[in-house]
Order: sequence, then structure tokens, then C-alpha cells
Amino acid sequence: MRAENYQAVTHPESHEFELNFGPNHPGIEGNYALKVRVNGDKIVAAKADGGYLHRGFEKLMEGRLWIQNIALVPRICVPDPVPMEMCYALGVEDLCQFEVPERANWLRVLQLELSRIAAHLFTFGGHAATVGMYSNMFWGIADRDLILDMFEQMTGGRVYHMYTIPGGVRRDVGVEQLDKISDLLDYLEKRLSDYDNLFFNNKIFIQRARDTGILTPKQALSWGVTGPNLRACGLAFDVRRDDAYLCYDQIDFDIATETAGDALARNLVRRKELAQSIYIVRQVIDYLKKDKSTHIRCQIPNPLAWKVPAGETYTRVESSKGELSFYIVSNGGEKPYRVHVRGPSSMHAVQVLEKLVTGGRLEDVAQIMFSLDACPPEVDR
Amino acid sequence: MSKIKLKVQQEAISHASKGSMLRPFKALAFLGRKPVTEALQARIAADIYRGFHLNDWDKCIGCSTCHTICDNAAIQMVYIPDLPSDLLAGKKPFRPAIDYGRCCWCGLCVDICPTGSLALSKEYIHTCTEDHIDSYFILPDPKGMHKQPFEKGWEKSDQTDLLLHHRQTMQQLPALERIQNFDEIVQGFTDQAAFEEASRCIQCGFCHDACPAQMHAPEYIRAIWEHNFEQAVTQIYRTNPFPNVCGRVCTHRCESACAMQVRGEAIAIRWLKRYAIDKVPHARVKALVSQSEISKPDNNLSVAIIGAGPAGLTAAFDLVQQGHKVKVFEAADKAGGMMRYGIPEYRLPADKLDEDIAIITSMGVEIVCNTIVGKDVSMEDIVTEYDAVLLATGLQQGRSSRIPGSNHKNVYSAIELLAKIKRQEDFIIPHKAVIIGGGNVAMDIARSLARLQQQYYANINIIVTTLETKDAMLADDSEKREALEEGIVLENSRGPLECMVCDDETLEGLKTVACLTVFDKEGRFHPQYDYTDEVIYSADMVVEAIGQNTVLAFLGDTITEQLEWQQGKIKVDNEGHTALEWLWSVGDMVKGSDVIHAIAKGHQVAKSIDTYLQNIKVFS
Amino acid sequence: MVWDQDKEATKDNYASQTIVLDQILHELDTLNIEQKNNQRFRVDVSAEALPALLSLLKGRAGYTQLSAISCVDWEDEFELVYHLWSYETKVLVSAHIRIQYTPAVYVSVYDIYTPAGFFERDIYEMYGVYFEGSPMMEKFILTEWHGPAPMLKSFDTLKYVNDMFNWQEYQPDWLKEIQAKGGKVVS
Amino acid sequence: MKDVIPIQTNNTETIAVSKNSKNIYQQAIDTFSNFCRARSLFVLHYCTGCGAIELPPAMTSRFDMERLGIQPMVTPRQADILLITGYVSIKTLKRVILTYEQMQGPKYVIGICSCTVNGGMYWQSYATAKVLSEYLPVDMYIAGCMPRPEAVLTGLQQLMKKIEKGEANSWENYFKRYDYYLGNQQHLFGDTWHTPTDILEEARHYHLYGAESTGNNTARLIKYTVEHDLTKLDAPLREKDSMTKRGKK
Amino acid sequence: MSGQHIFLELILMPLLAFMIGLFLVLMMRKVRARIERRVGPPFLQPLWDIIKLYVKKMQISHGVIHDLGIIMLLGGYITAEVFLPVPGMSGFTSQGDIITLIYLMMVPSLGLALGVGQCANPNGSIGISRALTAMLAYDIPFIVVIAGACLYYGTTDLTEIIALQKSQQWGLLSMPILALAGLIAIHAMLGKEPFEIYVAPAEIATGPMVEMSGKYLGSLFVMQCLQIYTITVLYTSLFLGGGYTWFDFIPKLFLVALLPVMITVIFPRYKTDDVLRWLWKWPTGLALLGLAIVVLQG
Repeated sequence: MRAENYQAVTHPESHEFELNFGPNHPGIEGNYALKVRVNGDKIVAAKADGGYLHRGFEKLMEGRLWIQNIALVPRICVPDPVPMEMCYALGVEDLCQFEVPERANWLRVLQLELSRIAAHLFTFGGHAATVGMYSNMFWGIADRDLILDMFEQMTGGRVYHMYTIPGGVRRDVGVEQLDKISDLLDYLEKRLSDYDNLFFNNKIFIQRARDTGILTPKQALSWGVTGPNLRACGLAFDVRRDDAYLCYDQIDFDIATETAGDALARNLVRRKELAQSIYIVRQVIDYLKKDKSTHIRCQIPNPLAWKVPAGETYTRVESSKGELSFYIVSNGGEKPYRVHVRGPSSMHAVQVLEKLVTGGRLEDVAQIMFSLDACPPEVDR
Repeated sequence: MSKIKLKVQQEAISHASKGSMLRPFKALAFLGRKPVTEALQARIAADIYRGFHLNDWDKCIGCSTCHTICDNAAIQMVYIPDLPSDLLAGKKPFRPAIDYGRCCWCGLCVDICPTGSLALSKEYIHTCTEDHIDSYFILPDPKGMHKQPFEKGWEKSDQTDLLLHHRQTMQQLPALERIQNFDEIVQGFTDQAAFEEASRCIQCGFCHDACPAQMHAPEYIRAIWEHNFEQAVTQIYRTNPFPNVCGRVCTHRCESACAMQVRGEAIAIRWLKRYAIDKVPHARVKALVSQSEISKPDNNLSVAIIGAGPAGLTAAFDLVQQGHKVKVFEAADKAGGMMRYGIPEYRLPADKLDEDIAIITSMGVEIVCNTIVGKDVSMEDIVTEYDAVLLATGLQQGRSSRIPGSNHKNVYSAIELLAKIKRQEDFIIPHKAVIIGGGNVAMDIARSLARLQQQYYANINIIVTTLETKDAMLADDSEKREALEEGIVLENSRGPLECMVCDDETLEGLKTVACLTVFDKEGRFHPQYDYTDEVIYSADMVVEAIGQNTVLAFLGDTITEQLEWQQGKIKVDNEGHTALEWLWSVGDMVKGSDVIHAIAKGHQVAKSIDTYLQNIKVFS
Repeated sequence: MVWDQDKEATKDNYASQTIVLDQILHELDTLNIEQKNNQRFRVDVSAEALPALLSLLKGRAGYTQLSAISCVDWEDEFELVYHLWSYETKVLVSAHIRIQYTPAVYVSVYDIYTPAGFFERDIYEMYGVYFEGSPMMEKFILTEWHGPAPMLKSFDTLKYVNDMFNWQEYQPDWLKEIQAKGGKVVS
Repeated sequence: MKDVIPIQTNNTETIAVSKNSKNIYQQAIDTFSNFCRARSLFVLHYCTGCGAIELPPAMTSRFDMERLGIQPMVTPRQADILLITGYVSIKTLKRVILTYEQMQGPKYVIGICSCTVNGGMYWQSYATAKVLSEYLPVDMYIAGCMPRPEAVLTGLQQLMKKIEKGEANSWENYFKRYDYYLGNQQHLFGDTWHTPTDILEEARHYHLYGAESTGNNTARLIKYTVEHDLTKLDAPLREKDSMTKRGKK
Repeated sequence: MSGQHIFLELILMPLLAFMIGLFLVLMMRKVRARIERRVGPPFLQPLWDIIKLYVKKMQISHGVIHDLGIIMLLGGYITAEVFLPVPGMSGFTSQGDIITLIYLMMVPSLGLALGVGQCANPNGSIGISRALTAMLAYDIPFIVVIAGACLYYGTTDLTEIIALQKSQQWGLLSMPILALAGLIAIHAMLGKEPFEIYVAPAEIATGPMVEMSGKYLGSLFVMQCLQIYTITVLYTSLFLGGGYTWFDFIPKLFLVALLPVMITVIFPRYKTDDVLRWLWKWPTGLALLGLAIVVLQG
């Protein structure tokens, strides 16, 4: 009788053996597993093993009312839940032909971008921890927590906000709150220089991350890589710009890119994106302060008697991990007929990770996974 | 959008940079700085934090909407016998209990709560060991989970409210237009309005419980929302054979119990019923109703029903469905009783009533009109010919105030006058009329007279005197409002003293005094007058609308003696069964005085008669 | 690579997009195109013609990204939806095909689009639709699941859960008190 | 009926250790041991579900678990506390049980979030286990979906108090009521379910063998292992293990 | 020196080493905490950890060799303590010289390798192979540094070295390059970032410690205390004049430990081959340069 995670070392002729990365392993992001075949320190083959976080979201959503699903969707991706809510709401709005008030759209952008900042801080931290630099992780998570405080004050929840609902948002955000966010942004900007000193200009980190897990633009496109990982290959694609939703077409921002396509480039793209997000949030705050409207939601039907017209829609949102899409089918009923979630990590954490890890070194497995910002709950759903 | 400069220039980090061995040392400065760690004491949560539940038991009505919306089945309703229950006012002794082994703190229960009693507090810490796992199942009250003074966090506000509180507007004829004739005032919902109105329903079922006939209102409202009108009609016919009537003139107890009216306007259940029945063609309704299964094959047992009012016809409808032969004897020329002769045309057009009665007769009920029991057919014949007899004669006779002068020929009882108007019999339309009474009948006669005045004299002069104050009047608010719109004058808190008759035997007017209180301390009717405050309203007609009596002379002496009597009424048990084994009594003559109560009684008595007849079958 | 971000230019792209799709329409006669808005096209195509359509779209129209493959169970047949995104024209084309319920088999498009591997495996696990020629058809998420394909409409998850699991039974003091008075949990 | 000989044979070495039998020195040592145990807790770093997202804040600078003597540890062997952070899918539950069995007693399980109590959000899901305490003995529950770091810290402090009082002994129940837990595990994973750790052997070794340790379910397990010759296969390893186990009583 | 006295020293020296080691570990954790902007562990936390591990009720061993390895590891350091002079106590310093000490300091690593090899966990095996690789990397500069210092002082007896420094000047001043190389080498010996290749939680799940539980892990914690003590005392004795009294000795120890600890917090770890390359390039180069200077001077 043997546990999967507890295998004796066998010494076959080839000197190869199997090593389980996860599910219970600090080098894996979340509850996920990677079975690697190792020859010395070199990885000969890798196979991802998911399903540890499988809850059957898509099935559950078919069994719940349209409104009830707003509580379910954010749980698909834990570190960055807002885009999930957003994507679902956009889909339902598209099917119902709702006219969402302008203010609600800007509030949504505020949420999305704050969530992106939080997620990127988390990812830096995780990436730093995989190479043994815990201080950066401690800093990143502590600073992320300040954003969670803002979320708590705006939405009533720290991690799962359930703030965006089809038709608008659930609460307005007052001027005082906007000032607080503004102060937090100032603080974060100051902190960025600390991160630059400690982490992004750290020689040893750069040495480790450079040329690790290189993706060429061609590979990235053909493997379905999206988001910061794609932008790190020099391709300036961003759903916010290409397939604009909400009011992103009225907002000024740059698409951060790098050209090298390695772990370092991916990290730097996130670092630049973080600064861009701060810039976006400032614009949003500026708008919200000037805007005197209090209309934050269009009239939605009684949630207990709400049928969405039959039809199908494919909505896409740029999450901190990449392109997130929902394919929502309604048969005109009170519950969704089918919801298909395409998490960005379903590409990154499986095929791309397997391919990048193979041929690399054991030291780099965790780093590659974190640099891809793979989020297992999105894969397992 | 004005350009906003980033305050700190973002550092240019280059992928090509080799990094520095020395720059990380700057981080050592944090050795001398204060940690950012929070104190061990848990922080106070944000103002709108979604923590553990609070429930204001005084506000909560036990509607279980929170239970319905909860996506995790975390909310269960608990029946607490101690709590006050008032089905008519929409209060049930149920309170939500919450399972924290399921809850996800989404706050949907708070946002949907029709009363706003549920809220989430700022309290967020609860730990327990395996032995105390029961503490995960709580009955929220205003004190909070651990009886700690935590403030409310996430509360219902107008912004978060998920319910639709405003009723769809019903198209009605404007006062100036409707006063010209007896056309129906209420125009009925448009398709869109009916759909929107039906979609407001939260399916709490309070209407079902408040309705005397226990109508399946949630079901038919939902069916209307689903555009399944035939289903709606089927649901209505489960308990009510008079949808056209009730869809127009029901006193809608359901709407005053509706959970939605706590913070908004009740669902227009009555209008929805009307919409549903209007939507389905008459022939189709007939087909639908005849589809309903008839439980037993015909047998030789038969029932006679005296009086074709709502109670009698409902009982007839039920009994026919249960496989009995039913014959209804009606004194008037047409069936319908008070529905036909007591309700003005502008509220209930006669053809709509005919439709309902046509459905009932199509089921096999035989109605014999113009047949007065005791005159055209003797009571004894009926008793011998039929296995069971139901008295459903209703209250045919207007009650008199018996004040001096009330026996003058120009002093009418409202019920008598309404019938005259409905039958289009001739009578002298008064130039000035005074009506005594503040109920719906008073309003009916006042508004009917007003229409006639408008038609003949183009001038309305009608005064309604009531004992009660304007707010305490028995008439519906809508009736009062519409009467005032139509130019009728309300004189509240006036007690009638005398119908002033001139020497030439013409009616001069009504002398009234101020009424101080209507009921005594024990709640009995015992008005107190202030005789110093005396006002005379001149009139050439006085109408008394202060209630009705029943006439049961046709029963004959033998039966009258065999029956037990109570305060001038036949004594019956709860099911309308009299002291005689084969005789039942029902309708307005027993209790209450509106259509839906009569229908409810009709069902009840039909059930009782059916049981009786079944037993007979067993013996024979 | 230079990608045009100018809005005016992208408008032209939409126009040209319609032309390209029209051309493809002429080549594949079983095609039905519906434009939902500027950036969404729905294409209904017969199952046999789909691989050809995808090749054409990828090769000629620049639809380099397969965003997702969605499967819908219509209880008598399966609908497969291939969502294709073009980075150049910024248009999403959803190609819909219907395949029979039993045996649920279709061909893999892994050769055309690598990401298809993941989605095809996922659909095989969740719906039991087999993709011939897909390189990774072994289980991934449901490796330790032995029941029917769970996403099928015929699989009732609530019934399964009630059969398989017990629920926590609570007996708190307040409930005992209420029960002593005749109250109970009603729903 | 007296002639009937009980079938139970070789498993009868149950030793009842009553509290009174301890002398004052042993009691003093126990008190001191519990004092130290309560002050040093190693948490297994295993994110089973979404509640794990609130653990990094609890561990890092903002809420700093280390000031309470709590540290994350990366392998089950080193850890004292198994945090079940939210729902456990059935696939994960198998690993959780393996992990739990690999941990060394005294060991504690904390169930965080709604999902560990009654299924939580995913009560309809075919893929998640509903009531955690059916499969593992749980010491402490922390309510929330998910609980905030403050709540997690409070829960841990409560557990510390319990340990200091010497009341956190639920891990012994796993040995004493192994049949019950194994039965529930078998119900979920099938009759062929087995783990590399020989719980019955360990129970005997540590004198935690109780009347409910064995039963129909363990009989099924033993039958399976004998049939599939798993005992023989691992015999040297197991022998070696049991020979060298030298735990305290 | 009476037998009784030496017996007392034999008991007292490891005990003191353990106690000071505890505080060095505490300091390490505190410094890390402060740079990470948090409060850090309570005062006696390292002690509670160790006691807790020793009173675990269940223990799993992986065989005799496993036990033996742990005994070797602990014994190696305990023995090493009595060869390290501290103020007022010199133990066996004069009987066994610095060469003996270096030998003793290698025993624990071998013991660990022996013990972990029995655990049958691939992570442990990889960890141990990395640990031995790292040992190969840091031992070369370390031995060169020791050789240089011994050459400079002309003796291998630590008490004499201390006395010499008292009369002349500290080794730090007389041979700064060697002192620098030595500092880097002892940092590598501590196995902290950037040289933390054999623990590397994110890669091999703490490597050698992966199967350690209860008292085995406790022993490793004790070893950590003794190791950091041994290394700092050795460095202090060689380059900072050793201890004249406890009042200047202990601050010196903490100062020596502080520098590696601070560097640990602000750098990630190297890859295995980078460790080899870096340690053989920089500290070895410096040590050889220092040695050359000593030789040329001498």
C-alpha cells in the first residue's frame, strides 16, 4: 500500500524517477499537481493533474436562478474574483438587452482595476517566494490586504465581493471612500520603489528569472496564451483595448509589453501593468468625483421571476491572468441553460506549463508556474 | 478626461538590466521601521460589512422569501408557536433560521427581504468545537449571534433592493367620462402591464392563506407570468367558479395580506385574475373547466339549492363536479343574486356575470328562475324530491334605521334601489339624495344615483352621511376616492336622527347630529351623539344603506320549528349544517357579506353535503 | 508585428471582415452567417465542413486564436461551438455545429489549433463526446470519478448528492425549546 | 448463550489508561508539555479550497501568525495542524486523509469555511464532500465564507487554549473509532480504498486501540489487503516501521 | 585542570552553546520579521518549538540508520562545542586543534545524508545530494580561509589564536580579505538564501527535512542552534579576537550572525550550479588571494 505522494526511490537503469509536485507542495500554486519525470535535476517529462478543486461550477450554475449565480461565479477564481462577476454580468446584460447606467460602468472599472492590482501584488509575492525571497511575498500580501480593506468598505466583503450584478452594481461609492482609495494609490506608488529596489532590480532574482521558461511569440499564439503572458512576448493584445467593454474605450492607458517572453519579462509586464492600473483607477476616481448621478443599476426584473430571453452570448474580460470568457446559453428559462467558463489558466496551467517545464530544471518548475500566474480553480472549475 | 499625471514617475525597468547586488540592501531600512501588523484584537468591520445575520422579529412577517432566494438552501423557516399570527394582515409565526454550514454571505436574503427585517451585522467571528457544531445553526434575532453589541452592517437600501415595489397602473376611465354612463370603469391590464405586475410576485403564499376561499393565487400569478393563461384559468377554477366576478369586485383580502405591501404596493392580484380570465376566450374556458375530472359517475342522489347567489352556485358547481344532480331554484328572473342586482353595472357588467354562470350551467347545474319557493313550488315537495337541501337565499331585504320618517315612500333601502336600477325599472330620480351608511353598498348606490342624475339633470347632488370618520369608513379606499372624484359629498361622523317630512307628505331632508363614538368600550355597536350639533341635509330621497336582513318565511312552520335559531338566524355548525340532517344553510345569510366569503362558504357546505350523500350511498 | 489600434482603421476591418467571410461563404455552401454586432459573428455550419472552415479562417482570415470550444447538451443532440478570435481584425467568430447524441463522436481540430487539446479533453470528460485524433483523451479533472458524464442534462446532481452524502444534523438548544412548545423546522 | 466464544481474538490488548493512574510528576510533565504544545503550532501549508486565500494574509505581515508561535510547514510529517480551508473535492479528500494519516500526533484539524460543516456553497455539487467530520475528527471550526484572517487567528487561539487544557484529543478518536471513519471513507471512495499507513497497527502500538477501532469496515479493508497481497508486498517496510516506533505512552 | 572541572565544562559548554544558539535563532527570526514589516515570534519561541517537537506523542522512524544519522548529526555538533573556547572555559581546545573541529563539523552533514537516505522520499534524496554539493562548494573557501588564518597565526590552537589577537590585533584587520571570504563561507554553511538550495521549500519541500517529524525534527532544530553558534564562535575566534569576557563575546557573536541573516532576507536563492560557480569564483578566489597575501607577508 502506497500513497501517491510517498514513493520510494527506485533506481532503474535510466536514473529517471517520478516526482510529484503537489497537490500538497509549497511550489505549486493552489491545489494542483504536476507529475514530473526527473533525470538528475533535468525534467524529462511533465504531466499536469487537475481536478483537485473541481466543484462542477458549470453544472451548479445550470441549477440556480440567474441572480443566485452572482454568488457562485466569483468563486471560480479566488485570487481575482471581480472579472468573473463582471464577465457573467456582461453576458446576462447582453442577453437581456439591459442599458447599464454610466456610473455603474465606471464603478465596475474601479473594482476590476483594484482587483487587478491586488492580484498582481499577490503574484509578485508568490513568484518571489518560489525563488526563496519571502520578504517580497510578505510585503506584497500585506499591501494587497490594504486593497482588500478598500473592497470591504466598498462592497461589504473582503475577498468575494458579489458586487457586480447584471444591470449594474449593488452599492454606490461615496466621495470619502474615493479619497481613501486615492490615498492608498499614493501609498502604493511609493511602495513601488521599494519593490523595485528589493525585487525587480535584485541581481540574483534577475539571474534566476531571465531565460527561464521562454515563450516565443509564435508559440504563445499557437498555444493560446493570453494576457500578461502574451504581452511579455511582445504582442500588445489586451481585451480591454481590442474588444472593449464597459468604458475602457474612454480611458487612457498603455498596454505594457516586453519582448523576451521569459519569466522575468512576464513579471516586468505585471509590474508595469500595476502602474497602469493605478493610473486607470485615478482616472476613474476623477470621473466618479465629478459625476453627480446616483443611478447605479438599471431596473432588473424581480429576481424570483426572471427569465432571460433565449439566446447565446460570448463575453470576454481581461482578468489579471489573461482572457476570461463566458459562453452563456439561455433557453428563455429562469436558469441558465449552459454556462461555459474559459479561464485563462486553462491554457497556461496545463498545456503551456507542461511544455515550458519539460526540458527545464527542477528548480524552475515552481517559478515557471507562478510566472505564468496559473490559477488552478479556473482550470478545475 | 483630463490627463492625470502619475505622481511618482514609474521607474524604467529594463529587461536587459543586470540588476544590482546593492539596491536590495535599501530594504534593510525596514529594520528600524514600525511593523504594519495589526493588533491581535479583531478590527471593527466596515460599515456595510456582510457579517452574521440579524433579524428584527417585530418587522419579520415570516414570508420565507429569504428561504426562496437562498442559493445554498441555508435558510430554513422555523414555526414558533409563541409568535402572533394574523393571516389576514399577512403575519405568520415563522422565522428564518440560518445554517452557517451553508451560508455564503452574499446578502441576497437581505436585499430581497420584503419587510427589511433581515440585516447583516459587523460581527464576523464564530468558532466552535465539534461538540458545539449546533451553534452553526442559528435563529437570528436583533441581539446578534453572540448577544454582543455589534452594529448593523449590510442593510437593505433603495439602491440594493431587488424587489419591484410599484404597482403597474391600471387604466381607468376618468371621472368626467365615467360619470356619464354605466360603462365599466376599470379597463383591465395591458399584456405588458399584466406581465410586469405578475413578475413582481415573490410567491410567499400569504394571499392563499388570507383568501377565504384559499385561492391558488401564487400559482395563477406565476402562470400569468409564464404567459400560460389557460393554466392560470385552471388554477383559478380550482377554488373559484366566479373569476369574472371576483376579478372585478372581490374585496381582495389577499392584497392586504400581500408581503409586498409592507414596503411597497401589494400585487394587484384581483386585476391579474381578471386579466387571466379576459385573456382566455369563453369557449376555451368552458372546455378547460369541463376537462376537470368529475370524481364519481352519476347516481340518483340529488340536491336542491334555494337561491342562485354566489354561495348557492358555488355549492352547485362543486356538487356537480362530485357527481351529484343539482337543481337551483331562483326567485328572480336571472341567476346571480346579489352579484346581479346588488353590484352596479359600472363595476360588474352583467354579461361578464352571465359568462361565469354559463360555465356553471354547462357543467350540468340546472337553474330554474322565476321560481319562488313557498309560492311556485312548495318546500314540502322539495324536501320529498331531493336528498339534500341547501338554503342559499342570501340577504334580500334592506335593513331599516327605523328613525322617524323612515317609512316615507321616498326613503328607500339601497339594495332595493340598486335592483331597480339594474332592472331598469322606473322610479323618480331625485334631484337631491342623501344616503345613510358608509359601506360599499352606500357607495354603490350613491355612484349609481350620481350617474342617473348626470344623465337626466346634468347635475350631481348626493350626500353620503356616515357614522364613522372618513378613515374608519367601511367602504374601500378606492371606492371613497372614486366617489369623491365623481362629485359625491361625504359627510362623516353624522348620526341620522329623522327623515324630515313636510306637511304635504313630501320628503324635506335628513336631520343629523354629530356622532362622537360609534362603538362602546366592549366593541359593541352603540353610537354616542352630540345632540347640540344638528345639521339638516335637504333631500327629495333618502337611501338607507346600513345592512341587510334575510327572509326565511317560505320554510313553513314545521321546518321553522324543527330548526334551531340564534339571534334571528338559523343556527348552523361550521360546515353550514343545520339541526336537520338534510338541510344546510349558507351564503351571506350566514356570515360575512361579500362574494368571496360566499364562495368559500359554498365550497365548505358542498363538501359537507357530499360527505352526507356518500354516507347515504353506503347505507343504501 | 504591428497591430493597428486606430479606431477608424478597425472599422474598415469590420467591413473587410464581412467580405472575407462572404468569400468563405461562397466556398462552403453549407454556411450561414449572422452578424450580431461589430465584433461578433455567428456561423452555422454542417459538422463535416467545420474543419475546412477552421482551416480557411485560420489561414486566410487571420483567426489565430481558438478562444474556446463550448459544448451544449440539447438532450437530442450536442452543439459544439468554436470561438475564434482574430487579433488582426478584432472580430470573434463563433462556429456552431450540431452532432448526434449517440454515438457522440467528432473529429479533433488539434492539428489546426493546439488549444483544442484541452477543450476536447474537457468535453470528453464532462459530456462524453469523443474527439477522434485528439492527442490527450485520458482523464484530467475527473480521474477519480466513476459516474456518468456529469454535465449531461440527464445527470441529476442533487439526486446524486442526496444519495451519496449525509447532511449535518443540528439540534441547537433554541430549536429544542421551540420543539418542546410544538414548533418545528417547516421548510 | 454463554458457550459462544467471542470472535475477537488477537486485537484484545486494549489498555485503559485512566487519569488517576498518573502520578504527580507525570501530571506536571503533561501540563508542561501541553503548555509548550499550545505555544508552538506548525500549520501544514495545504490549500484544499478557496478559504486558503485568507491564509496568506493571516500568515504574513498584516496579521502575523508567528507572533502566536504559528508557522507554516510544508510537509505533513512536520505539521501539527491540518487546515481544511473550505470545500474538499473527493479527489482532494483522499489526499487529505493520506496527509492526515502521515501527520504525527498530537495533531489537530481545523475546518474553515461553511463548506466543511454542511457542504456550503457547493452543497449540490457531485464533486465535493459535505460533512468533513465524517471522514476526519475535527477539533475546531471557524465560520465564514471565507473567514477573515482575524477570525482564523481567533480560531487558532481557541485551539491553543484547548490544547493547553489538554482537551484537544480528537486525534485519538481517529484510532479509537477508526471503523467509523473508514466506513465513511469507503462509502465515498469504494471498497478498495486503502492507505499506506496501517492505522490499526499504530493504534495498538500507541495503546489507542478501542472497541470501535475494528468492525465490518476494517474487516473489509483487511480482506482486501490480504486478497491483493498488499501485506506481503509491504511487509518489510511495515515491520521496519513498527519495530522502530518508540512513541510515548 | 582537575577532572571534575573539565567534566563540568563538558556539560556546560554544549548547554551554553544551545542557549546562545536559541537566541541567535530568535534573532534571526526577529530580524526577518522586522524586514518583512511584522512583529515576529515571542521571546522563547525557538525553545517552545523544540520542546513541542520532543514531546510529540507519535514518532515515526525510518529505520536504525535513520536514528543513527540523527545521533551523528547532533553528536557531531555537541562534540564540536567542547573544542570551541569561550570566556572562562576552554574544554578540549588545547587537546584537539582546529583541524579536529573542522572534521567534527563535517560529521553532521554526513549524518544527515545517512539518515535522510533511509526516508525513501525523493525530495529528501534530492535535498541531500544538493546539500553535499553545497558542502563541496563552501568547504573549499572555508578550508582555504582556515588554512590562511592558521598560517598567519602559526598555530592551529584556537586558544593561542585568541591570545595572539589579544596581544597584536584582530584577524579582521590583519587579514581583511580572508575575513571577508570567511564571512561568505560561513553564510553558505548556514544554508540560508541565497545559498538555500538544499531546503528550497518551493522546489523540494524542505529537502532533507521532508520526512522528519517529532523528535527527529526537534533534533534538527537543536542542530540549527548549535550550528549557528559553532560557526559564529569559530569566526569570532579567528577574526574578531574571540571572547575575553562574556560581555564582549556575546555581542560579537550576534554581530557576526547578523550580517548573513540580513542578507538572507533580501536575496532569493541561487540555482545549484550557480551556487557552485559563485562560491568557487568569489569566496574561493578571495580566500586564495588572502592566502597568497599571508604567504607573501609571512
